Amino acid sequence: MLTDDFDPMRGQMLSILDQDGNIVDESLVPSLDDDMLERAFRNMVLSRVADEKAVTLQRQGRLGAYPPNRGQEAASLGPAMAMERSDWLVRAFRELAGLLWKGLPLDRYFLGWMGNEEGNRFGAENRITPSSIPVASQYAYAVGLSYASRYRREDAVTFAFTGDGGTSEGDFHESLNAAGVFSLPMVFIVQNNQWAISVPRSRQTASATIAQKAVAYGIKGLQVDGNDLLAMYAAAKEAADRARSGGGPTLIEAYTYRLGNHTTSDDARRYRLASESKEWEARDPLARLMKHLYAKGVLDDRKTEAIWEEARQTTEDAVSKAESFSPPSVEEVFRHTYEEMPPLLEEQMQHIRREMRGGT
Amino acid sequence: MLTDDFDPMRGQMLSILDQDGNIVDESLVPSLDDDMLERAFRNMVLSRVADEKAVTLQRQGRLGAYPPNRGQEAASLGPAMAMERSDWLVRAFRELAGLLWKGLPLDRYFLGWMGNEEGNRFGAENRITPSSIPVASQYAYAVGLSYASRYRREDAVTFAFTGDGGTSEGDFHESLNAAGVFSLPMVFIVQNNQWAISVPRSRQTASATIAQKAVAYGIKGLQVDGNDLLAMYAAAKEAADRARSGGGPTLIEAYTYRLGNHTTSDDARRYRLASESKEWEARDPLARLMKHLYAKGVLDDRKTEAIWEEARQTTEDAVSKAESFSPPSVEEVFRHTYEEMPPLLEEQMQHIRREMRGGT
Amino acid sequence: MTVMNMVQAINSALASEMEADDSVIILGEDVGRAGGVFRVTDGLFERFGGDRVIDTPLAESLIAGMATGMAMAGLRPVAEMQFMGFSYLALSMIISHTARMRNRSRGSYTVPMVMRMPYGAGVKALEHHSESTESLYVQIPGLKVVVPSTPREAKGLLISSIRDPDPVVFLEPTRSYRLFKEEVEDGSFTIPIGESRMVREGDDVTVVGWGAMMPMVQEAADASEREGTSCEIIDLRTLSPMDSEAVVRSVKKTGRVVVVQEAPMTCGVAGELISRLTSKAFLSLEAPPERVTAPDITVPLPQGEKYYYISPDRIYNAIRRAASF
Amino acid sequence: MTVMNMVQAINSALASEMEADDSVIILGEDVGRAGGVFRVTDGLFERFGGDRVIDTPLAESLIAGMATGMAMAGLRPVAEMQFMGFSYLALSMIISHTARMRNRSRGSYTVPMVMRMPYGAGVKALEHHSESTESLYVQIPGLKVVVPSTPREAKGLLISSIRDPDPVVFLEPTRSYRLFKEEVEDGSFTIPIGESRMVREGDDVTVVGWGAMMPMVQEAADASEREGTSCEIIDLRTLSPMDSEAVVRSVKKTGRVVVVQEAPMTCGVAGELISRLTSKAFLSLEAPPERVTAPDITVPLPQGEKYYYISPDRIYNAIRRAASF
Ligand SMILES: Cc1ncc(C[n+]2csc(CCOP(=O)(O)OP(=O)(O)O)c2C)c(N)n1
Ligand SMILES: Cc1ncc(C[n+]2csc(CCOP(=O)(O)OP(=O)(O)O)c2C)c(N)n1
Ligand SMILES: [Mg+2]
Ligand SMILES: [Mg+2]
Repeated sequence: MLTDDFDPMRGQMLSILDQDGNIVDESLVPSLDDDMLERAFRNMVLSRVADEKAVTLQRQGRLGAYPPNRGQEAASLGPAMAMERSDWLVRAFRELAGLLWKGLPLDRYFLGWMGNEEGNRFGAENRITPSSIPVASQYAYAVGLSYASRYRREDAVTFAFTGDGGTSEGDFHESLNAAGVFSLPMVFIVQNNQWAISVPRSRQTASATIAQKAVAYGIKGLQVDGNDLLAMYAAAKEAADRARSGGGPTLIEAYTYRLGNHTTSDDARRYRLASESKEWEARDPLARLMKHLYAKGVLDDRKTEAIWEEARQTTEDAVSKAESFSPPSVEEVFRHTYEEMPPLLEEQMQHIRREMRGGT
Repeated sequence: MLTDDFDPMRGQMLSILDQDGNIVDESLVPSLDDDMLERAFRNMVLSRVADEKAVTLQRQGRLGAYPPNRGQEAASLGPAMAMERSDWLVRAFRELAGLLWKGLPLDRYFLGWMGNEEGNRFGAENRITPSSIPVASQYAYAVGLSYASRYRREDAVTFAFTGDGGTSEGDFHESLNAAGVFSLPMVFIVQNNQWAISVPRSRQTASATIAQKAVAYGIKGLQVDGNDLLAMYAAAKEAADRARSGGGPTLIEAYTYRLGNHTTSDDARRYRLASESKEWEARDPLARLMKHLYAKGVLDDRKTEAIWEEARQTTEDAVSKAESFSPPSVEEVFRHTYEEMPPLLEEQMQHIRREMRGGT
Repeated sequence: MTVMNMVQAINSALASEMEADDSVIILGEDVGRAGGVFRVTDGLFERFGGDRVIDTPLAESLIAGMATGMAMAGLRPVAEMQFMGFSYLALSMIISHTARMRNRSRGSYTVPMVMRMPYGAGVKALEHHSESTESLYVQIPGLKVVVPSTPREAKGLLISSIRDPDPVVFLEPTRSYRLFKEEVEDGSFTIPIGESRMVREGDDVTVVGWGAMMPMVQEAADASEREGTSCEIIDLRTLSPMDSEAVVRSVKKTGRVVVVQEAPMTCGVAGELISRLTSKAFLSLEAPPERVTAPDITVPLPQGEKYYYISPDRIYNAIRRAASF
Repeated sequence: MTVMNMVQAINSALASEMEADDSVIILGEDVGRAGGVFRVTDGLFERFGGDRVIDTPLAESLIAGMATGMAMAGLRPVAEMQFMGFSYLALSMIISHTARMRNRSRGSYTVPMVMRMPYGAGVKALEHHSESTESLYVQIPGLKVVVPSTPREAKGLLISSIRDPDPVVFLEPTRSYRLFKEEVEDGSFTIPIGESRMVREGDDVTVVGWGAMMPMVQEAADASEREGTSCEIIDLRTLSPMDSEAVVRSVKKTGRVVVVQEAPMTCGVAGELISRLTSKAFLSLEAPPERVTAPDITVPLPQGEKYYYISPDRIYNAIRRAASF
């Protein structure tokens, strides 16, 4: 078991592809066929392109404050590739690559960040929850989703994401602890991107790794090179298999890096060294997978170029679709507060409608 | 270091006195002179007598719902004996023996449980905080007290108590984590009395021990026989010394048992086996210390009888004193909401005063 | 029909809904083997098993969040907060997710859960065990807040709450748990959420209350009637969505109103109701609306509670003030 | 005097209090090296060091609790919640301990702390970044709640809050952070807590607001004056303890009142104020008090915000309704 072979308390981290895309240890390579690997690459490229597009749109005033994903694509994609259709993907707000794999329509993604609740309407059928802004709070409802799926004997695993900063919140603790007690089929993925806005990982917690926090909950924990798609997939797959067979939850620390700013409102140069970001650029998960796939003969220049081109096209289409969505009407803004609108709300809606029409 | 020699993750627990009061390992015995040991015994007896008195008073309707301490005396007393005057003792609600040692006037203790806020007025000068009912919440202000004392270069250690149930709360986590990050001079004592009302320790968390939760915070952790005064003292002393010399916080799990009901409103027979409680009766910390002190020649029958008699007298005096306290006046009930009473509150107070006098 | 107290009535509502629908599931602290600290869930663990009557770890935010997730997945969880004073730990979860999930996802996810909790003072309890901070919940869009005042009301309203498609905070007045018994239907029945209850019609003064205040309101009204003041009594019953329309109708008739609220005055439900009345029945008001509330202080420990807790006398005085203005 | 925006004024208040009193200490998320997400604490880390300008782990309950403990030990912590929408995580700590410690210990412990937070909508922000749930705090006995409406007000009120012997929740209208500048005294000065500010005297209608509503209130009042309705404008400034007396005095003069609140209607501060007015100025009221509030819905994401957020037009309409009743 990977969780036995790599002990976070002894400083061990699972890594399969090195920085140059070479395999570190053949015995660890998960069985993913070339087609699957190519699809993974396509997905990463699309995520990268769409993410950069969102940043551009924000600068143009066509999209609101936005948290870039650049550099963290493998950390969410690996787990998503280990998921079944009926599995739950519980988002924080930096899992674009994984979301696309799980079936999130890209136009809805843009729409959400453009400030329209319609962006979240896709969720239920794909078993993807809306992005959760209050850090780590989503872990608590993830526990409930997982409990429900086991209660219904659905054989579904719940994958829940948060960041390194999220591990300091009470909800992180209460949720992992409860998942341990109920031995739920869950995989908790912490994208440790080394920063929570301006606070470095070392000031977030004094524990040497985040993976070792599993000890506090009597569950399995594993630190994984989060920029290594194969490692992230392998770790998540093992955890999911264990969960499915009744072995309880796993905490996976994806050791990665946020290459961009915290959000488009942030300027990371205020608090971190350029040299650090530069070092991490060299560990880019996308470039790494690409090198691996070149070496494997899955990719070549022509194919790669086509993939990028396709991603750009898909992105442009999604943006157009999102922008063609009308802003919500006053009815839309009011009617989803309850299934049935209470009289007072109806009255308030009519009042605002009248006032907006210039009446009193 | 005890925290190196006894690793909770290997199931090791610090124990110095066995069930019969014999010393398990001479090298571990802390240096406490006979006088100190006798005072410790006196304190335990007083705590036991006063605690039983409180239960009786509750039955007679002279005191409100009350959480008995029986069986847990050593778990709070040992740490209190390791404290300096300027150290902070942050209570939960089951630390009577430790509180008495730290200087809490027994009549104020009764007064508090009799439903009068005056019971807490003693606090500040003894550096004892009021009892804290919202489980584990006191850990958060304990962090602040400790930060303040270090900021003021006071060389004070903050000792903070909670129960096994308390370890599931978010506040437990956030506080230990922050204490680790700031490397604060703190000793966190969890009285693991095996039950949180009706929920057994095994359903509270899946971790094998509570002490091992220290791993999540990068701090020291130690499981201690909580019914062994010497072990509790030794563990707390080492932790306090470490804290004072800048070595950061320690989590001590006091492995003990609540021999009584959760509170006087509870009936523990509804959820736990009589045989379990019986087993633990045999591990009573008071009897154990007594046996040890008999063997050491510190105690004999005459002395012991006198100590019990003195405790009964002290308790009766404290109860009389508490009962002679007048219930609060309307002014007392209102005036401590703010330093200065706002006009509306003044008005509300006058209104109630008038209404209570039969006016309108 | 069986004669029951409120604890039994709530237990009976839970049992009958669990019997009828296996998506109904209970979770909370000590709700299982112990049957709840007030015995509200007594016997349900034995009857429905530990998977459906779940003793959780001691963590309120988790309980609320877990129930939210269960509900998003289609179950109908009934979560218990052991006391209202500890529900504040769950408030962020409730505000941020429970109440908003429907709107956030434009109806893609819904949260048909109930969060039950004992609330209120007047029982000489420990600190934090006497809270009546209902307005914290009433002000949150997306939540419903229900408060029963009698055993029968409790059963009918709880069944409606469990079946409601939206999250309901169900406040159980601790003081009324065993105060009196009444006949309650044995099977399943519902009392609609959002409708107040006309307890008694009258002409001179409208008196509005809810929960544990109702017996005192009645006592005060009786005393007033003996002196010739006819009271119309309304049990608000649902605090959100609030049936202010019924109160407006009544006040248009009587012209005078007393609103009785156990909680401290500021930003409470009584003030909200009075503000609505003032706007909608302005010309009918013949006297300033009276608020009978606790003062704006923390609930005192038992020895000082009498300076805080509402009494029938204080209600009676307010009725007199309103009637004689 | 220096011309400053509100962010600069708050920064200047913090700096001058920290300079004067080494018990003043700042803690929160990203308040240190980054200088706060709105740059409110810019430069303070460099000037006063990391032990006094503390970047905490990401944990709101801890921040509130830690500040509470510091204050109990005699410091004067100024804690920051990064956004009001995340302060709910700290609410239990604030209600259970911060606000109650003084009364619980009969004055043996006090909690002279400030909890600052940006609040309010109208800036097209992400979900949870536009909250105005001040009434959650206003209803808690033992807390004070202060909302500045201009840079100078912000500095004077914040200095008073830091020196106050009781815990103060200091709400900073995000929308006003950089909206306009004004002259602010360079040194230390205080503006008393608990007193409203008469912005402009007038005869026909009293218009009450606070925080980010004030510029809109003024715009609406200007428009009304042009049509001959004279407005008396009051900036409430402290929401708790609320200076309702000043509003009562004004309404006794004008007979008409409009209360403007950014928050949703139910159980808000506006309703509380109107309820107090109705009781204390009943016979002076010549028109139903008008509440201009957001509807009882969750703040919409930016594309729908216009159906939620107050506009000068809506205030103007309410003034007209009041004046012409
Ligand atoms: C409860 C809460 N507090 C504060 C914030 C403001 N905030 C947004 S993201 C963030 C940092 C999160 O760090 P991390 O969990 O490491 O995730 P990352 O942004 O690095 O992906 C903070 C403080 C928030 N969203 N929620
Ligand atoms: C936040 C909170 N939730 C619930 C309660 C009700 N309650 C009081 S004590 C208790 C169990 C505490 O267990 P533990 O921490 O093990 O302490 P013990 O009572 O065993 O000393 C509970 C659930 C509370 N006081 N606070
Ligand atoms: Mg991070
Ligand atoms: Mg316990």
